[in-house]
Amino acid sequence: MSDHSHDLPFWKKYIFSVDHKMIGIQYTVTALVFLAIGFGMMLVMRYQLAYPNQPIPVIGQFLGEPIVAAVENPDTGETGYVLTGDGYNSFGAMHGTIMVFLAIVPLAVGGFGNFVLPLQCGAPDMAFPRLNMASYWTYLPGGILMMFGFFVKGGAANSGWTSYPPLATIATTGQTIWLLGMVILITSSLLGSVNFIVTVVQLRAKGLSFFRLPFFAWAQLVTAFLLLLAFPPLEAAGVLQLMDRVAGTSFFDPGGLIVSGVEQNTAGGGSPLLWQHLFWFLAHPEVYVLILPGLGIISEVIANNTRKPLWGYKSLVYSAIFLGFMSFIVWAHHMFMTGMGTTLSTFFQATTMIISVPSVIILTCLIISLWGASIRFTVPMLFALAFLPMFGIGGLTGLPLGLTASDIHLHDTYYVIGHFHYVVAPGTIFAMFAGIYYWFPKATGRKMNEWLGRIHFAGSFVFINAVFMPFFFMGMASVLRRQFDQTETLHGAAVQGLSVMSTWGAFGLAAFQLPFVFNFFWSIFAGERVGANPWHATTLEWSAPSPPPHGNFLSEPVVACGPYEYSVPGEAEDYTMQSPPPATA
Amino acid sequence: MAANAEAHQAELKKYLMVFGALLVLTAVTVGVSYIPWLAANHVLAIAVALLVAGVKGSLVACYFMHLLDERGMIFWILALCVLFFITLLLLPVVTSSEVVAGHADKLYGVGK
Amino acid sequence: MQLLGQATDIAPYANWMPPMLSEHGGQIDNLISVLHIFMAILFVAWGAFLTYTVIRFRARAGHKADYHPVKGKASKYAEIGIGLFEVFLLLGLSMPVWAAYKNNPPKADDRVEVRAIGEQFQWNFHYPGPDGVFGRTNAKFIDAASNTVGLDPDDPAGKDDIQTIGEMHIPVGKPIYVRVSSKDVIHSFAIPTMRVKQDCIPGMEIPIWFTAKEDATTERVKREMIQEFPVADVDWYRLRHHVAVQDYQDESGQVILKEGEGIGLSREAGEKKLKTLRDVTDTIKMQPRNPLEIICAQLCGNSHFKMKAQVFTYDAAGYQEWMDNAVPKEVEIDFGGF
Amino acid sequence: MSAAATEIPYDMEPHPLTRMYNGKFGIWLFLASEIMLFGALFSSYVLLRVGAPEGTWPIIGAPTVLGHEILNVPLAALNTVILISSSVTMLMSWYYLKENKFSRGQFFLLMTVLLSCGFLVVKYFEYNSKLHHYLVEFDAPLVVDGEQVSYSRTYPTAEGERTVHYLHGHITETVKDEDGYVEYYKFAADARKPDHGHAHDDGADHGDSHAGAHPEIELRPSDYRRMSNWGPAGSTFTGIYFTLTGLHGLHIVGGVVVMVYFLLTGGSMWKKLPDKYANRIECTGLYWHFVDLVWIFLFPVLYLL
Ligand code: HEA
Ligand code: HEA
Ligand code: CUA
Ligand SMILES: [Cu+2]
Repeated sequence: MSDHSHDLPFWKKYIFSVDHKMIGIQYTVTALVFLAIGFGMMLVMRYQLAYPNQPIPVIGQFLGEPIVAAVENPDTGETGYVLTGDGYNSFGAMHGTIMVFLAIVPLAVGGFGNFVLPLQCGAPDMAFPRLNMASYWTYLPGGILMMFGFFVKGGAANSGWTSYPPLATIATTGQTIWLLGMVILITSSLLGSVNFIVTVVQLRAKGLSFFRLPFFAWAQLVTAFLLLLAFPPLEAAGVLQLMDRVAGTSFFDPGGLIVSGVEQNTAGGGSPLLWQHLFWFLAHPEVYVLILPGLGIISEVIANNTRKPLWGYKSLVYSAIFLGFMSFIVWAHHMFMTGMGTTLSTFFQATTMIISVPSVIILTCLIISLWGASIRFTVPMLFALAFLPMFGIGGLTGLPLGLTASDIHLHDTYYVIGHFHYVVAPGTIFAMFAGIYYWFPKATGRKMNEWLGRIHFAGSFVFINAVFMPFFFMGMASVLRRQFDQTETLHGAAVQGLSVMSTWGAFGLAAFQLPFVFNFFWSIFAGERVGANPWHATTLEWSAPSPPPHGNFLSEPVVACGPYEYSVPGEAEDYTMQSPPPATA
Repeated sequence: MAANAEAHQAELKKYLMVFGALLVLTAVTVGVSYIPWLAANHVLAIAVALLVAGVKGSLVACYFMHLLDERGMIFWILALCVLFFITLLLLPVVTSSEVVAGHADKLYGVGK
Repeated sequence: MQLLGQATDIAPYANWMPPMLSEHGGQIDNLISVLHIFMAILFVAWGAFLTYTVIRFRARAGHKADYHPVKGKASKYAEIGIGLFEVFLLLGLSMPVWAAYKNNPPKADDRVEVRAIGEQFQWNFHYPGPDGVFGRTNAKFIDAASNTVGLDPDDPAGKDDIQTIGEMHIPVGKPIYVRVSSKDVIHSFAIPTMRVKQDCIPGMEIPIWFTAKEDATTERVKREMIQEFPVADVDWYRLRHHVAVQDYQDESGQVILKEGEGIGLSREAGEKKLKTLRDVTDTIKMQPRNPLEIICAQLCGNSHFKMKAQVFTYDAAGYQEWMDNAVPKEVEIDFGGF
Repeated sequence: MSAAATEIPYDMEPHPLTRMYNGKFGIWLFLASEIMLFGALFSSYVLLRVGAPEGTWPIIGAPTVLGHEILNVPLAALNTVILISSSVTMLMSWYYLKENKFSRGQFFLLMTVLLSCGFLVVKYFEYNSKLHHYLVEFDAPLVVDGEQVSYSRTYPTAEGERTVHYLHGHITETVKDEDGYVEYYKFAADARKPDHGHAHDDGADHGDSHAGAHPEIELRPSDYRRMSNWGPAGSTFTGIYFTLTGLHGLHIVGGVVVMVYFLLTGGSMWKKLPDKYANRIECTGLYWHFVDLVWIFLFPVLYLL
């Protein structure tokens, strides 16, 4: 096969492309759009939370029934649009779903995985390029279908991203759309994960042994296994719930339910807890799917900007594998309050404590990597450095949740919301930003603007803490999650001020994304042109031209050393590439 | 290439033998379910049925899918998968064992 | 094990947590405190290390990175230390607290039993009444107004049963055994001040138990929670669950806020009342309308946030009095045939 | 520009580490995820069954009125044989392709397709008869012309014993009033005795042959508590039966689509890259054997236990 990327018609090159780099970019852009949508929904919700039942300024009128309801201001006679309880729940459920399944996973795995992984393995493409294309083209329709839920009667799914039955079973049509969307998205992920594993295992370049793989590739490999083995149970659960909703079965329905005074005429005999087990069997591994690629990116950026090898590379790898393995046996820590007895809860809180150990090791390795370094404060590095304490906060607050006794007080409060947003927002999202700034030159041949990047970083760092720090205090004060209006309860009203603070934090955070959005698009066309290896990095992707041509490498890469050979004594440069590019390039 | 052809013949024969075994075992499963005393012993019946199914499944996996010849990495991946599979099969135990822990009972009598 | 003493007492929002009014809750608060101190130490130590390294090893002219990894066992010891502390948290605190709480249901002859039944969007309570036996229930007898738990009128045991909506009445100092269940979807029975939480799973009846502290009668708790709010900058919603403990009147002697009156449950009314109050006084003394809320901690529909109920705690005499008044009078039930 | 750099390695020849070419390794990974999919469903099956309220799940030997005795064991046994045979023909197809005998290979592929279609046809008849079979539950015994036609079963429950009255049969006619509401059904009850002994000795599903054993009964909606066919909504058992076999059936359909595609396009690929074509058939075969394997477990679990 020769290089004929230039002869390809537009639609083959940019739309139905089979080139992993194009697919990676498609994933990235689509996921960023979904990220913005998910954030937009949350801004509306945060407005309601700070100013309960006040008309939503500006965009309220565009949201439509049943998300908002029109109310008239008795004093001025103006019509305002306030969020409804159902609208709030729809936005909440869809925020969670979009962020997890349509934004972060596609960005971290579909985007970065696709773009970087084959390059880092020294492969010309993914093992199955057409399957790769199919994966994107199941993801996008799945996502669109999911969003279509807003246009059916009753609005989109509104039973939380966890979709616990029987609430989800008796919910409006949006839930069916949600389930169909999930089944499609899961299929997409499965296609992707098979491709990733085969690529890493079979397509590594000559000399690239497993322990010469960059940590990012390891993280993606473990992630792919999590997707491969944890997603199917949710698919099964989704099929069962679809049957419950569409075919009238009662897998999750014990029978004899009386909804709004009307007895449901079902066969009964099902178990609501079955869903929770199947869901969390997926969803706990899923949270590591959210964080592992992020950890991978952070490791690349840290090694590159400290100009020295990562400390404890092997412990990082073993910890990631152990983390992946353990994540399959902690799921019930989300269910401590379902009435679990002592034996089971003992088991699951013990495994939960055990699983925090590899995370501590990973973080320790990354921090110690800084010792003896020569740290360059590039934009990706700023995000990476901020990631460490932020993930630390998120991870540490997982401990009180993982111990059953303290979980009694904290379960389903904003403490939980605070915990996981610290890991996914200033954690994973920061890692994603780091990755975008870091690999942007590889994808476009141009660098993103440094100063805009710094503004973006500083603003995001301050405001994201303003958004999420109050949540811990709210949680301690027993403000429950998924509350349309927390002032409805005594303890909620007492700390409403924190909620207002969080909302303004969120608006500030939104404002500081503008430099990023501008920078992103502007740099594609007008960013500073840079060569193949602007960061003086060592891993294989930097041996290919920027942007890499069809087939990636100008000559077959042959790897002679480990991934992070920075500042090797006696070398002329402070980096030794795994496979130096041909001199003519 | 004579030896090769012979080997191939043997391979074909092996497949047909496994096929025969599968048919026989199917007959056994069905037949056994008609034995009244066995059928009356619920636990035993389940054990026998699953045992036979297990043997049949292994035959398919080992010979039709050539799992016996796969000593590479996939073997370990499948082992991992089986481990998680077993974890999954523990779900019923996990769900039913303690949640109700003896004290809890049904809210309304079955069928109201 | 009491490491740090009681984290909170009736004092509102010490350690940010709501007042703690149950016997077992102290240990939970204790665990939470220990954990957070541990987390803070770790975070500060790590953070300090991070900051120091980042400053010390910044790139600058003449400074080069060192290829060789740092030697030293500090990190290993730190990791092992964290691991050991987690083991301590687990074995020393969490498991014993949980086990002590969950493994010892109060004896049947020494407890007050209540059934709490969740429903979109209200809490129904069912008491066995003086005879201590719950009457048979059946879905077909459910009536939204008079019989929310579906008591079978033919069952003599149910004759004296008490049903309430949105109100749970309990004595202090005596184990309360709540059997929680649900009519429709999953709810979660949570009393923050008692550190109690239990999901209500339809099709199951799950027991939980707790004991309100001897001195935690509603009356006393309310008194302890009297707070003075500066009217100038307090928001309406901070006050919506409170009532005044004294009269507030303007110069002309007209009462603007009566003792026992709140500022209103809607934003409009509340803000109007606050405005008038600002002319009269700088601070107002208020106490919670009811400090012991039951809230629903599991998403159960569009009014999940409003699904709440009140707990009223009494001393023994008060409880008896409530019970006497609450038991249905014979005449009210038509047993048609008896 | 070297060609080696743009070609995907191990597309045809096995990788030394896994001893598989990419496609085969990929399909095995896919099967691993399928194991988890069906594993979750099996697990749900066990859970639902263990947790089923007394009397709503088949128990071998007990005179149950629901459950495996409503399934047609001989037909399912036939299907088992069909599927196993198709697995073998699939194997043969690959075997002959490897032997370089293209037309024989395609012939056996065609056989596989035909057998799988046979499987689906049998399934269609099975499903169809379930959907036309009804179970009616009453609060009190149903008496017609002085004779009790319903039969009852008593189950121990947490709240004491509970007796349920049943009737099986077919709706022969639905009579509606002017507003389109059902006025009554004409119902042909099966002559099932409550104590008819072992599940299979009446040939299970041949409900039709029993129809008419009782006179047709008129059933008004107010007469019964619940009426449902043996479709998915009928009981948890029929629900899981339809879900499991339905999902399995979808896998069969998917396999058939792929095989038909290869039947149609195999020739041209064979001319260009015979080894690659044989590899594809091998991968398809692996998938197909897996589908067979799932059925091997489904059959006893659903039909016999
Ligand atoms: C990326 C996502 C992610 C990650 C990595 C984690 C990590 C962890 N999570 Fe989290 N979790 C979620 C996402 C995540 N979680 C989500 C989304 C939910 C809610 C779902 C829902 O209900 O909707 C949740 C809910 C959740 C619960 C259920 C709470 C409840 O509902 O009551 C529990 C309970 O055990 C828990 C525990 C943990 C633990 C112990 C870890 C551990 O792995 C953490 C280990 C890490 C550490 C221990 C950090 C180490 C720190 C240091 C070494 C200090 C470093 C300091 C500096 C650098 C300054 N999580
Ligand atoms: C990966 C997961 C993820 C992420 C990233 C986020 C991000 C955020 N979340 Fe989310 N959240 C969830 C997952 C996530 N959330 C889940 C699972 C729930 C539970 C749902 C449920 O209860 O069922 C939840 C619930 C939840 C709640 C609780 C609602 C409730 O209980 O009622 C709140 C409240 O404030 C909240 C806020 C936020 C905010 C302010 C952000 C912000 O951090 C968002 C910041 C976003 C950005 C910084 C994006 C910037 C990027 C762009 C703008 C892209 C630019 C575009 C181009 C270049 C094209 N979230
Ligand atoms: Cu009931 Cu939330
Ligand atoms: Cu978890």
